Amino acid sequence: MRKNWLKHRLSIYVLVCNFILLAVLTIPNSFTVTAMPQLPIPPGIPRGDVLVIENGVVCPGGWGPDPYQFNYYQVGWATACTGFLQTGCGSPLWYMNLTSGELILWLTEKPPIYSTDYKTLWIMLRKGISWSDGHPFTADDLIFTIEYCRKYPELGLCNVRITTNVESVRKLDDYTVEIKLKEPNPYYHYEWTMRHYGWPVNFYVIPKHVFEKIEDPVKYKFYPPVCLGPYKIVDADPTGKWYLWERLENWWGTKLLGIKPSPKYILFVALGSQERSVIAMANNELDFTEFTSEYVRIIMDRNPYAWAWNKRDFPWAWTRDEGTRELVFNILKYPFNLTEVRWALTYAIDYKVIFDAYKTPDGSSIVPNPLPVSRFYPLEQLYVSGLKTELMKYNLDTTPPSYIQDYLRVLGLDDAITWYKHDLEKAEELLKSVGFYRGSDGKWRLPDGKIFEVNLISLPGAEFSFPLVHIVADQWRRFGVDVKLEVIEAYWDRVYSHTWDVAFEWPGGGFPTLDWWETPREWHSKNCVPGARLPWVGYIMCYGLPPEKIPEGVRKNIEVAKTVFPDREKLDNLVEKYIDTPPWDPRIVDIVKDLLSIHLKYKFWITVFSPARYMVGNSYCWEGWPTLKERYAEPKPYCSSFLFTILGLKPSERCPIKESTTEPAKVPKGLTVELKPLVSEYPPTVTPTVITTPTMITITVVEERTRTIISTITTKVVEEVPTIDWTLLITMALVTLVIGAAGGYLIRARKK
Amino acid sequence: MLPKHLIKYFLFRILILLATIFTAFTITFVILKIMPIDIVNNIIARSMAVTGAALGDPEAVRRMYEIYYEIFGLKGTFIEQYVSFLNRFLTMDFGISILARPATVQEVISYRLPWTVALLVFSTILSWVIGNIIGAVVSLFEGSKLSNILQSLAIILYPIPYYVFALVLIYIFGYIIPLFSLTPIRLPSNIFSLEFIITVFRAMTLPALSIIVIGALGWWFLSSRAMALNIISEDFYLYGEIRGLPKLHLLKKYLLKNILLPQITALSINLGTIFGGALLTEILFNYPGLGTLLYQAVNAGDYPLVLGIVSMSIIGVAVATCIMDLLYPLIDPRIRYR
Amino acid sequence: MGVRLVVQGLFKNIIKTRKMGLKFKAGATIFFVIMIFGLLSFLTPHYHSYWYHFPQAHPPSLQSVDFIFGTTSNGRSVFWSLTNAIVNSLIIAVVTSMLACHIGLIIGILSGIKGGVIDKIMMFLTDSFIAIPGLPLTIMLAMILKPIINLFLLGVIISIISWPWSARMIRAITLSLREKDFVIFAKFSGMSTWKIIFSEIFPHILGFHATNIINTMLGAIGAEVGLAFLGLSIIEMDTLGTMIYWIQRYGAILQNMWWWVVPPIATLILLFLSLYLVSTGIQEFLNPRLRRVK
Amino acid sequence: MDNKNTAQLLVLKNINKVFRYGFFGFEFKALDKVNLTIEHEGIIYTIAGESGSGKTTLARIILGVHKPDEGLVEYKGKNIHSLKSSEARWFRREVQAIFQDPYATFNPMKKVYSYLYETVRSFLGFHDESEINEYINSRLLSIGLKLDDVKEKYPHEFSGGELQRIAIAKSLLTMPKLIIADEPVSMLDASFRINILNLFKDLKRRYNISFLYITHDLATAYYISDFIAILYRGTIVERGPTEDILRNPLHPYTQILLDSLPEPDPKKRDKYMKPLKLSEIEEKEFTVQGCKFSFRCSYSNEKCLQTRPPEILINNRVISCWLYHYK
Repeated sequence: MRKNWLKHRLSIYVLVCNFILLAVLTIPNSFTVTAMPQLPIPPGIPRGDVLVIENGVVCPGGWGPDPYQFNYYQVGWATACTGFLQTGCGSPLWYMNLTSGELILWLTEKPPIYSTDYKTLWIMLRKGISWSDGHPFTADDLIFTIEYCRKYPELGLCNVRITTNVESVRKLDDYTVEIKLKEPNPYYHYEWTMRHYGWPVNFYVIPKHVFEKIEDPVKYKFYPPVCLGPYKIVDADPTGKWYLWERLENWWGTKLLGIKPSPKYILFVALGSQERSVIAMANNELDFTEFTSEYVRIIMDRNPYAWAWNKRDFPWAWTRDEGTRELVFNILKYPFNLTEVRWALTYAIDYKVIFDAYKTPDGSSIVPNPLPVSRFYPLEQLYVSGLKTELMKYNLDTTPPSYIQDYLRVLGLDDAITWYKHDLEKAEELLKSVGFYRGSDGKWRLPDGKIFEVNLISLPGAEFSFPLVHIVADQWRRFGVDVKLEVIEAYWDRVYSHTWDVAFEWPGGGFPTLDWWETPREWHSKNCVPGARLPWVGYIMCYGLPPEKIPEGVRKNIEVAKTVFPDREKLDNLVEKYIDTPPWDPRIVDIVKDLLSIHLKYKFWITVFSPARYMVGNSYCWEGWPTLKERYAEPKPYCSSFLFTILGLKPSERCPIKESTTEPAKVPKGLTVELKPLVSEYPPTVTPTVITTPTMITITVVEERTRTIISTITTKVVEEVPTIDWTLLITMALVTLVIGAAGGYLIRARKK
Repeated sequence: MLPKHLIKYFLFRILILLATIFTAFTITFVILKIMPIDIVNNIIARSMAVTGAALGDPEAVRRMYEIYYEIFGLKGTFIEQYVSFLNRFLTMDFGISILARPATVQEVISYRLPWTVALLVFSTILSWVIGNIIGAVVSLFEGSKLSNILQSLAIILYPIPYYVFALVLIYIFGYIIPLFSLTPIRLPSNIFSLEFIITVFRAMTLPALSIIVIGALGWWFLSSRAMALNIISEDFYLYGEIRGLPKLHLLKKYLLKNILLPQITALSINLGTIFGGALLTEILFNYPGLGTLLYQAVNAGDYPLVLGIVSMSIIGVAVATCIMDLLYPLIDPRIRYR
Repeated sequence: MGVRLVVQGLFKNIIKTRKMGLKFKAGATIFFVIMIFGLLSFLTPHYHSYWYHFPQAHPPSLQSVDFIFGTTSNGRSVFWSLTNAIVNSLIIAVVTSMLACHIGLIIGILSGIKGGVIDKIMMFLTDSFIAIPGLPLTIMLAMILKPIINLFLLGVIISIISWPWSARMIRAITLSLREKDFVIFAKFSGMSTWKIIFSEIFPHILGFHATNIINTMLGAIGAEVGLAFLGLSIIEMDTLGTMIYWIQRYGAILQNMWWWVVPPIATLILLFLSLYLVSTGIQEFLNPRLRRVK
Repeated sequence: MDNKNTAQLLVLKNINKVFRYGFFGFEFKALDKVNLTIEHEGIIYTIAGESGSGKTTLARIILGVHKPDEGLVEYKGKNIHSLKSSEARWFRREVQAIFQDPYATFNPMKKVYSYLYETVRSFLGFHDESEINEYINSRLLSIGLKLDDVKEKYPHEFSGGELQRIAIAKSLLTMPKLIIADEPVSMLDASFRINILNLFKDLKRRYNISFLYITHDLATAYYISDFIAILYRGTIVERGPTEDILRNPLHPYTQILLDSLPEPDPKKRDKYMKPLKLSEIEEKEFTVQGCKFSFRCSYSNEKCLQTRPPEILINNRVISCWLYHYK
C-alpha cells in the first residue's frame, strides 16, 4: 500500500504544492494564534503589573552598548539608551505642559523669578523632597550641579553651557538659589525646564552626596542612579536589551502631592526593528511604541486593541511634534546662494505626492507646512494664519484637494493654507532668470555650462527623512536637476564638513508658547566669527557677508560665493530685538512675524511638513493612553514628559495584576501654572512679595477643536476585528484538494 | 620532546601568525582612518542639533572639541595615533569605548562575547555534526527515495543566503505561528538551573536554526555526502562490504572516520570566517552579540571599539588558520611540510 | 602564444559541455531564462525610476506590462525593477568575479611557481586579508566610498574580500602541479617560466578557475544583498539587494504584498540555485569521481 | 662552460631528505645519507629498489626539483641547488630527464614537435626554422624516427614506445652529458623495452652520454648498467659494479631481492626473511635509528637496531651492513 502511494508521486506532489499555495494565500487570515507573552521579568510578576515600552527612538538601534551608563553629563549619547532614566528617574525643576504651554511646578514651588534686568534668576525649591535613597533634596544639590559642570571641562557640553551662561551661583537659604547670568537672558530658565527631551536639552539636578565622593568624573557611571522621579531601576540586561524599573513606594511625590503611578513595573525593551515591534505588539508583548506610516496600518489591522492618536478613529497621526521637517540649503555655496534657485527648487516639489506617500488608510498624513513654525496652538493662529497674506504672494496652492483640507480642519488648522503650488513653469522661469539653461538631454546647466548637480544628504532611519528625500530627489530629477542622494549614518559629521548642497534637517518648529524657540537667536551676523559653528541653522548668520568673514573651517572645505543680501542689517536688528524681548511678552509676536517674513522671502530652508507620527498604545493591558479627545499629555516615549502619560494609565481587566494600582494617578491642579516667569527687583528671600510683569498677555487665540467634524469622518472607518474566515478557508482548502487530486489522477492516468 | 625541525617550523609559523595579525590590524586601522567619520564632530553636532539652542562662545566650543579629542585618544598625527592604538593593541587594552563611554572596550565586549561565541559554536558545531552524519548515512542508501529527497532539498537550501532564510523564520515562528517570542530574554541568575537552559535555548533557537538548517542540510550534508560516495567507490570499502560487515560498522569505521578528518579542517576555517557573517543574523534576530555591536561601532566611527572587536576577530581567524596549517598534515598524510 | 593556448583550452572545455550532467544543464537553463528576463530591461520605459508614477501597492494585473507583477508601495513597477535588478546584480557579480578571481589567479600562480620570498610575502598578505573579518571590512569600505559609489565600485569592494580565497586555492593547485613530470619535462625543454605557466599549468587550473568564477559570482550577489540589508548598497538603483531593502523598509511582507516580495526573493534563490548547479556540474565534469556512483 | 678539470661528473654527498607529517612530526626519511658518484661520462649507473625506497625522490633531487635537507649534489663540481640563472640553463642543457609515463610528460593539448622545437631554439640558439628542422631531423633519424612522422601529431597519436623515443630524442637535442631516466621502460610493453634499453646502450657508446637509470627491475639493470646502487628505505645498502653485485650479492637485502624473484619453495624463503606483519614494520622501518632492514633481516641483532652500519668498502663495492664490519 505504501509503495503504491509512492508510485503516484506526481499526484502527491501536486497535492503538496496545492497545500503550500493555500498556506501562502491564507497567511493574512491565519494570524490569530497568540503566544503567551514571554517578557524578561523576574518570575512571579503578572503581566498586568508591567508596562512594556519600546526603548529609545533617539538611541541608535534601541539599545546602548553599555547598559550601566546612567550618568547624564557624560560625553556622548549613552543615556539616551537607558530608556526611562530621563523620564522615571531624572526630574527637572519645571516641566512644560506641551499640550497647553503651561508650566508644571515640579521640584520648585514657584515659577522662575528674574530680576528686572534679566541678569539674575532666583529659583525657589519645594520643601520636603527627598532622593530615592532618602537623602533630602536641597539648594546644595542644585548649586553642586552647576559647580560640578563648571569645574570639569572634560564633561564637555555641560561645562560649555554653564560657562557660557552662568556668571555665579549662590545659596540664599536651603531652598532658594540665585543664579547670576553673564548676559541678560530672559530665556535662561528654559535650560532647567523640561520641554521635549531631557539632557542635553535641559539640565537635571544631580545628588551632591553621591557625586561629591567620586574621584574621576569622566569614568563615573552613576549606576544604580539616585533619582528624584517615581521609579528606580531594578535590573538591566548586560547587553542593553531591556531595563526594568520599579515604582518607588516612598516617593516624595506621593507624600507631598499625592501622585502614585499605577504600573508597578516598567519594562523598556529594545526590539530592533519595526516589523519586530509590530509582531511584539500583535502578541501583546509591547504596550507602547512609535510606528512609521508604513507599519501603523499593519498593527491597526492586526491588533484590535491598538490605539493610535484618536483611539482607532481618524486621525491616527499625532502631528504635534515640536519640529518641522526642512530641506536646508547650503546658502554659502553657488548656486544655492541665489534666492531664485532656492525658490525654483521649492516650486519643483509636488507636496500632494508627499502627502499621499505618508498617508495611512484612515486618511491621516503629514501636515503641509509652508513656514518653519509648528502648526498648533498658538503658533498656527499667530504665525501661519497671521502671515497668510504674506504667504499668498508666494504662489500658495489655494485649491488643495478636499481630503487635505478636511484633514487640516479636523486638526483645527487653517484649511486654506497648505503648501506652494507645484509650478514647474515658474521654476523654469526662475532658473532661466539667473542664466541657467536646459541642455539637449533635458538636464539643467549652470551658466558656465556645467550640469546643475544637487547633493542631497539625510539621516537614515525613522527620522522622517524617508520617504521624503527620495520623493524630493525623484521630483527634482524629473524637473531636470541632477540629484545625488546620500543617506548616511554619520550624517552629523557630514553636515559639519560643509560639502553638501541640501540637507534634510528639522531646525524649525516651536512649542505652545508665544516665542518661536531659540533658532533665530543664532541668525545674527555677530555669530559668524572665526571658529563659529554654523550648519544647524543653515548658515543664515553668514549670509550676505563677504567671504573673508566666513569661518575658516567652512572656507577650507568649500568655495564660498559672494552674495548680496540687502536685508542683512534688518535681520540683525530683529534678532537683537528678539533676544531682548522676554518670551512671554506679546511684543515678540510682531518680531517673529518679521523674522519669518525675511525667512520666507529668501527661502533659506524649504519647510515641507510637520511630521505625522504614529504613537501607538496597546490597550490590551493598559488603558487610558492620551488621545486627541483626552489629550492630557504628549505621547512621546523618549521624552521626559512621557511621565505624565504613564501617570494617566490604568490597568485594563484583561491582564492579571498584583501590585499595580487600579486607578490612574491624579496630578493636582495647583501644580500647573501659566508659563509666565515672575520678575522681581529683590531676591525672594529678602522681599517675599513678588511683583509680576507689568505687561500682561493679551493675546486671545482660542484653540479651535471642531468635534463635529471628527465624528462625521470617523463614521467612515469601521472598526474591524480580524478573525479567521474559517468557512472560506475550509471551502478553499476542499476545493483545491479536489482540484489537486483530480489533477494528480489525470496526470497519472495519462502516464499510464 | 618535540623534534628540532618541528620547533623551528612552529616558531616560523607563529612568527608568520604574528606578522599576519599585525598587518591585518594595520590595514583595519588605515581603513578606519580613511572613513569619513569624525566621531567627536558627530557626537557634538548631534547633541547640539537636539539642543537647538545657541551656544554662543566659539572659543568654548573649540575647547570642548579639543577635550573630546584628547579623551578619545584621537589627538595628534596619523602616525602618533597609530602608535598609540598599536600600543593598545599589544596590551589588548583598547581603552574607553567612545559609544559606551565611560565603559571600556573590554567591558562592552565582555557583555556580548558569550552570546556570540555561544551562538556560533553551538550552531556551527551542531550543523557540522548533523550534516556530516546525515550525509554519511544517506550515502549508504544512495539512490533511495529518502536520499533523493534530501539531496534535492539540500541543493535548493544550500544556495539560499541564510539571512533570507532567517527572515522567513522570523515571519513563520514569530508571526504566523508565534512559538518564539521576539522580545529579548532575561537570564536567570542560577546558571545550572533548567530554567537557564530553557531561556538560553529560547533566545538562540531561531538565529541558530537559520544557520543550522542552511549549514547542516546545505553545505555539510553535500560535502560529507560527496566524500562518503568517494569512499564507497574505493576498494577497501568494497572489500569491507564483501566481507559482509554490518552497515553500522561500515558507517562508523569506514565512512565517518575518513570523512571526519577533512571536515574538521573545513570546520576550523568556517569557525573563523563565520564571525563576520553572523553580523546579519544578529541584526535580523536582534541578537545581543558582537556583530550588532560592531555594526553600531562602525556606523558611529568608534575607533577603539571597532579595533577591539576586529582585532579579536583577526586574532581568532589567524590563529584558526594557523592551527589548521599545523594540523593539516596530521589530517592528510599526503600533504607534507616544506 | 599564451593567449592562444588559453582560448584553445576554453574552447575544448566548452565543446565538452554536452557531456556534462543533468545538473549543469538544469542550472544553465534556469540561468538563461533569468538572463533573458534580465535582458528585457533594455526595453525599460523612461518612467520606471519615477516614484508614484503608478498607483501604490497595486496587485498584479494584465492590463499592461508595467502591472504584470503589480506595483510597489512607492508606486513603481515591480516588473521593470526586477528586470533591471537582475542586470545590475549580475554586473556586480561579474565585476567581482572577474577582479577577484583573476587577482587570485595571478597571485596564486605566481606565489606557487616562484616560491621562496615572493611566495612568503604574497601568502602573508593573503592571510592578513583573510584574517580581517569580511563583512565588517566591506561595510567600512562601502561607507568610505558612499559618495562615489556605483555598480563597478561595489564590485571592487566585494572583490576585496573575495580574492584571498581564490589565491590560496590556486596556489595549492599550482604547488601540486609544480612537481608533476610534465612541468619538469617542460622546464628541461628550456621553456621560460611564463611559458610553463601559460601552456602547462594554466590549462590545468582552468577548470577550477571556471567554477571559482561562478562561485565568486554567487558570493558577490549574496554580499550585495547583505550590504543592501544594511542600506549600504546603491539604494537608488535597482538591484536584488535594494529590492529586498525596500521590501523591508515598507513592511511589504507584513502587508501581504506577495507580488512585491516573491519576485526578487524567488529570482535570488533561482539565480543562486542555477549558478550553484552550473558550478557543481563543471566540477563533476572535471572530476568524474564526484559523479554519482552506481 | 665545460668543467673539464673536475673529474667526477655527478657526486651525491650525504643526501638527507626528510618528509614529515603529523602534529608531532612523524618523520619519514625518504633519503638517508645517500652517497653516490658517477665518475665520468659514458657510464650507465642504475639505482634499483622496490617502490617506496626513495628512487624518484633521489631523481628529483638530482634534477633540482626538491632540495635535500642535508648534503650536496654536485654536477661537475657545482652545487646544483645554488646555481645562478645562467648556470641553471647550462645545467638543464647538460642534464636531461626522461620520465616513466610518456603520456603524462607531454601536454596532450600540444603538438609533440613543439617540445623539440622549443628545446632547440632556447638551448642551442638556432633561429632559422629550416635549420632547426634539419637539426631535429638529424637527431630523430639517429634513433630511427622521421621528422615528417612526428611533426603534425599530438601525443595521443603515438604509441607509448614511440613517445618515449621522442622524449629521448628531445633529450638528445641538447647534447647532454647525463640523462636521468626515471623508470623509462616500466610503462612500456615488453617488446618496446629492450628496444629502448638498446637505444640507451647505443647512445652511451655513440655520444659518450652517462645515464642514471632508475628502476625496480633488476633484470634490465643487469642488462645495461655498468654500476648499480641498491636502495632500501632511503638508504643505499650496497653499491658497486653491476656484474659483481648481482652475481655475488653480499648485503642480505640484495640477496633477498635477487632470490625473491622466482623462489618456488616457501620454506626456503623463510630462511631469509622473518614472517612479519607488513604494516607493523613499515612504520618502524622509517623511524628506526639503526639499519632499516634489521626487522626483516634474519641476521639482525641489537646492534643493527641501535646503530647505523657504516659504509664498508669491500673490493670495489660499498656495503652498509654490520655483517661485514670486522671482515
